[in-house]
Amino acid sequence: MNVNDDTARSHLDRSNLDRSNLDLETPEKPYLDANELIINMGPQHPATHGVLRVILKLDGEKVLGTECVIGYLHRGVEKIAENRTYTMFNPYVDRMDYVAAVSNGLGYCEAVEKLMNVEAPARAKYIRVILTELNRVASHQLWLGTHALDIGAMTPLFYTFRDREEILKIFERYCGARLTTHAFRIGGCQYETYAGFEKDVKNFLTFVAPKIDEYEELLTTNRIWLERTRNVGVVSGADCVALGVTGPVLRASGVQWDLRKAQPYAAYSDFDFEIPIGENGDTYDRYLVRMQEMRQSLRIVEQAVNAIPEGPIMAKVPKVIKPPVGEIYHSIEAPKGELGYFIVSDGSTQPYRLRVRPPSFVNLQALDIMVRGALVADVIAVIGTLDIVLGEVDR
Amino acid sequence: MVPITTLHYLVVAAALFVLGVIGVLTRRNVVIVLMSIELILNAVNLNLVAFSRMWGNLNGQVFAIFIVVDAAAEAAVGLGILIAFFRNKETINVDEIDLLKW
Amino acid sequence: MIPVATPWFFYVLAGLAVASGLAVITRRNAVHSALALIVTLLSVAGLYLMLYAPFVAGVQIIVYAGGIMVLFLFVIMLVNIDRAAKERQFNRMWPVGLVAAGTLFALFLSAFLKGKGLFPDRMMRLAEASNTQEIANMLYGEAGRMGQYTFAFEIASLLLLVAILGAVIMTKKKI
Amino acid sequence: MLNSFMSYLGSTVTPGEAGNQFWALIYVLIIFTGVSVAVICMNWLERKALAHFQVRLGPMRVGPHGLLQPIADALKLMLKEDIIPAEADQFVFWIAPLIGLLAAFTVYTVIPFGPSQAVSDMNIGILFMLGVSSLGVLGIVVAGWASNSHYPLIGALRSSAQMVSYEVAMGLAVVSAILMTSMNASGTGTLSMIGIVQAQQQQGVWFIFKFFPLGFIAFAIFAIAMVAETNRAPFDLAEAESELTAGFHTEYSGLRWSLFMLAEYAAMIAVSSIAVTLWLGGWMRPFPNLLHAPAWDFIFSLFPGITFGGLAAIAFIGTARMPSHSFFKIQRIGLAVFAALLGFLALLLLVIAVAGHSADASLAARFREGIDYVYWFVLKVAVFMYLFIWYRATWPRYRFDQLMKIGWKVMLPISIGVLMLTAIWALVEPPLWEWMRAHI
Repeated sequence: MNVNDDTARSHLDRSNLDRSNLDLETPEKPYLDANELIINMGPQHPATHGVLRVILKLDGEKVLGTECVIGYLHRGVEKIAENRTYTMFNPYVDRMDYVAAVSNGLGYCEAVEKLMNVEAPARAKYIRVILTELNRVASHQLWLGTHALDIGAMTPLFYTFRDREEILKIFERYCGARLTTHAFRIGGCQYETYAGFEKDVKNFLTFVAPKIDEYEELLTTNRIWLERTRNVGVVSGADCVALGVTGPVLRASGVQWDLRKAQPYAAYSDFDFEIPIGENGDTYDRYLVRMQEMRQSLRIVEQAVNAIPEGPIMAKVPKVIKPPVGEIYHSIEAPKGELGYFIVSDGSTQPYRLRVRPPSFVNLQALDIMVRGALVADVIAVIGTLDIVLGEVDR
Repeated sequence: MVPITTLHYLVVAAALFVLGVIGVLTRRNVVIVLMSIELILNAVNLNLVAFSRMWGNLNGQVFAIFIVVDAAAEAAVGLGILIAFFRNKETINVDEIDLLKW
Repeated sequence: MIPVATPWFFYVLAGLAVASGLAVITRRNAVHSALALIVTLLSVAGLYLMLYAPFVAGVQIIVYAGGIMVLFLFVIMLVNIDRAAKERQFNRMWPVGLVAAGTLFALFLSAFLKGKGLFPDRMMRLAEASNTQEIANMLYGEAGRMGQYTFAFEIASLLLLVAILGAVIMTKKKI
Repeated sequence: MLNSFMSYLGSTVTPGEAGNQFWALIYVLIIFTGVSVAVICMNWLERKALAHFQVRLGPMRVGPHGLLQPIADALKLMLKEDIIPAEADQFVFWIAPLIGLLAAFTVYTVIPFGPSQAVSDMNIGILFMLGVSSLGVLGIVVAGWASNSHYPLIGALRSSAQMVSYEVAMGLAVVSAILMTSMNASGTGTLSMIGIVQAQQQQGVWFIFKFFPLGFIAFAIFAIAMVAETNRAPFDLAEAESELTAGFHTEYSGLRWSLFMLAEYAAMIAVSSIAVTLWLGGWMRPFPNLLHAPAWDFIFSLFPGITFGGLAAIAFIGTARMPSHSFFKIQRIGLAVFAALLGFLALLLLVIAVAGHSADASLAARFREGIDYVYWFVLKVAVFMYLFIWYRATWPRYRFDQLMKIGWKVMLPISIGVLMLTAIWALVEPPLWEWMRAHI
C-alpha cells in the first residue's frame, strides 16, 4: 500500500474513528444489564504497563468505548531540553523509552549531527547499529514477556528476562549502564568497544537464536494463545496510516514501512535484512511480526559484527556544540515505531525548541478503534500488543 | 425428651409455609417475593417427605423431587420476567407491576 | 446403623429453618434474604436426611442451594439493590396480609390438634441404602416396565425445556 | 466410653456407618488437619515447582529451600491488617470467605481414603460432594457483591457463570461413571463413594479404561471441568490478575484473603479426589487383580516407605550441596533435621510394612493396609495437584466468551454424547458377551 495515498488520509473522517458516541458523562443507569458500567482501569493496574489510565465504558463485559488518560509520568522532557545544552540533554532521552534507551540516544545524536552537518565515522555507525539492534531484541523480549503475562501465560516472562539479561550484560560492559545506557555521543560514540566485544556479541547470537524458537514453541501454536490473539484488536493498514501508527503495529497490518529501509540512517544501507509484514493486523500478526523482527535484528547484528570497520569512533565535533540556526526533523525506526526528533536551533548552545515524536504515544491512539466492541480481556491484550512505554507516552 | 413424630415436621412445615405466605402478601421487592415462594414450596416438600416416612412409601419423595423441578422452572421464568420488567420499568416493586401492559 | 435422628438435631434444624425463614421475609437487603434462604434450604435438607430421604436432600442441596440460589444472587446483582433497599419494604396491605397468614397458621394448628388421631404416631423405617434405587424405579420403571411416574417425569423435563426457552426469550434484548 | 473407643478398632466400616461418633470426630480432625497441612505443602510446592518451570529458584530464604515460607506467609497474613472497605456490606463481606471454606471442607467427610478410611459412607456420596462443592460458588459471588466495587463484581459474575456452566458438563461426566458402576450381576449402581471404588475393584478395571475410550473421554471432560470449577489457570478468569486486578477478592486482605486461598486449594484437592475416586480406582494400588499374590502385596506395601526414603535422600543431597559458609550453618542443620525426620518416617513405614506382612490380621496388618490405601489415594491426588501447577505454568488464560463457548458448545455436547454411548454400550455389552460365548 502506498503511504502517500490520499484515500488513506481521508480515512480519518470515517465513522469508526468517531468518538462522539463515547459520552462518559452519562449518568449510570440503575442496572448492570443494559448498563454503561464505567470502570477505571489504572493508573494502578497490573496490566496497563505503568501508569496508563484507561476509562472503560462497558456493557457487561463488552467494551463500548475507551478514554485514555495519560500524563501520570509527565516529566517535561521537551521543556527541560530548552534549558540544557545539546550535550547535557543527551542522557535525558534515555529516560523516555527506558526499555529502548539506545534507540532514543541514536535518534537524538543523529538529529543533532544532521543539524550540525556532521557525520559519524563508519566504525561508530557500526557500533551504533549493533547496539541499537541488540536493544531492539531486548525491547521485543520485554514486550513478549509482559504481553504473554497479560494474556495469562506467566512463564515466557521469565524466559525472556533471562535472555534479555545477556544483552544488558553486553551494554554494561560497553558503557557501564544497563538500562539507561547513554551509549552514544553527538558525533559518534564515546567508548571504543571493549576487548572481546565481538566475541560476546557473537556468543549472544548463537545463544539467543534457539531461545527465540523456545518462546515460539510455547506460544505460536498454543491453542489458547491463538484464540486469545487471532482477530483481536484488528486494525487495518489504512487506519494505521490515518492515525500515524508506525512500527510493528503498522507492519502487521500489511504496510511495508520501515525507516531502516525507507530512509536508511546510520549504516543500515549496508546490511541485508527483510521487513516482516503481517496480513490481518490482529494481535497474533503483531506477535509474529515482532518475533520475525527479532530474528532479522540478529541477522543485522551478525552482518555488522562481522564487517565492523577499523577507524576512529568520533567525528570532529567542537567542545561546545553550537548548531547553526535552523530546524531539523530526523526520525529513526525505534523498536516501537517511528521515533522522531524535531529540533529548532537559534544558534545558541541550547535548543530553542525540541519536540519528540514518540511512537508509543501515537500508537496508543489506535487503542480505541482496536478494542471497541471487544471484551475487557481484549483491552489488556491490545494494550500489551501496542507495546507502549509510559515514560515515552508521557515524556 | 418427646420422640419426634410426623406432627413435629408438620408444624415446622406449617410455620415455613406461613412465613412464605406473609412474604408474598406483604413484601414489595419482587426478588424477595420469589424467594418467599421458594419457602412455600419447601414447606410443601417437607410435608410430603414427612408423610412419605409416615406411610413408609416413596411417593412423597418422588413428588418432592417433582416440586424441586417445578421450583427450578418457576425461578427461571420468574427471574426472567423480573429482568424483562426491570429493563422496561426500572423498578422491582411488586405493587408497581399493576398494569398488564405498558 | 444407629439412627442419628435424635430430637436435638430436629429442634436445632427446625429452629434454624424457621428463624432464617423469618429473616428471608424481613431483611431489607435482598442479598441478606438470599443468604438466609440458603440457610433455610440447608436446614430443610438436614430434616430430609432425618426423614430417611437422602436423595431428596441431595437434590435439595444441588438444585436449590447450588443452582437456584446462585441464579437468584445473579439476578440480584443485575438489578439495583441499593435503591430498592432504601424504599418502603412492605406494601400498604401488610396488616391484612399478616392477619390472613396468622389465621392460616391458626387453621393449620387447629387442624393438627383436632386431627391428631389421623396421624399415626409411628415413623416407618425406610430403607436408606436403597432409597435412590427405589426412587429411580418409580421414576424410570424397573425390569422393562414403565415406572409409576415415567410419564410425569417426561412432562417435567418438557416443563423445564419450556421454562428455559421462556427465560431466554424474555431476557434477551434482541432476538 | 473406652468400650466404644476400642470396639471400632476391629471394624471394617467407616465410623459413620458404625455409628461411632467418637471415631468419626477423630477422623474429621485427622482429615481436616491433613487437608490444612496438604494445603500448606501445596503452597510451597506450587511456588517451588512454578519457579523451576520459570528458570528461577522460588523461595530460598525462609528455612532451607524456603521450607518454612508457607508458615511465614501464614503468620504474615494473620498479622496483617484486615481491611473492610467502608462502603462494603460488613456482614456479608465477613461471612463470604467462610462460606467458601465451609463448602470446601465439608466435602471431605465423604472422601474415601480407604474402604473404611472415611468419615462416613453416605449412599448419596457423590451427589453430596457435587452439591456441597457447588456451594463454594456462593462464597465467591457474595464476596464480589459485598465488596461494592466494580472489579470484584465483574469477577463474581464471571465466576458464577463459569462455575454454573461447567457444573453441567461435570455432572454429566460423573453420571456416565456412575452408570458404569451398575455393570454387575444385580444391575444396580451406586452413588456411594466407597461403593464406586468397590465397583471398580469388582469389575477389575479403573473406569478411565472402561468402555475405552468412553471412560477416558468422560474423565477428560471432568478433568477440564474441575480446573474451571476451582478457578485455576487457564480458567482463572474470576481472579484474572492482569484484567481484574484480583477478581472477586480484590478488596480482601489479611486473614480473610488467606481463607479464600485455603478454600481454593482445599477445593482443588477435593475435586481431584472425586476424579481419583470415580476414574482412577480410588485407594486401589496398581493392578490389584493381576498381581494379587501376597508377595506383590508386600512389594507394593513397601512403596510408602520407599517414597519417604527417596524424599529423605533428596533432602540429604540438598544438605550436602549447601554452600559451606557459616551463613548457611543453621539452614544446613535445619535441612539435615528435616531429612532425618523424613528418613525416620520412611523407616517407620517400612517397619510397619514388614510387621504387617508377617503377622496376619493383627493390628499391624490393619495399620499397614490403612497406610497403603491412604498412600495410593494421596499419590493419585498429588499427580492432579502437580497437573494444576503445570497448567498454570504453561497456558495463557481463556477469554470469557471462549470459556463459555467451550463449556456449552464443546464440553456439554460431548458429555451428553458420552453418556448416551455409555448407556448404549452398557446395554449392548452383556448380551453381546452372552452371544459370543454361545456361538464362538
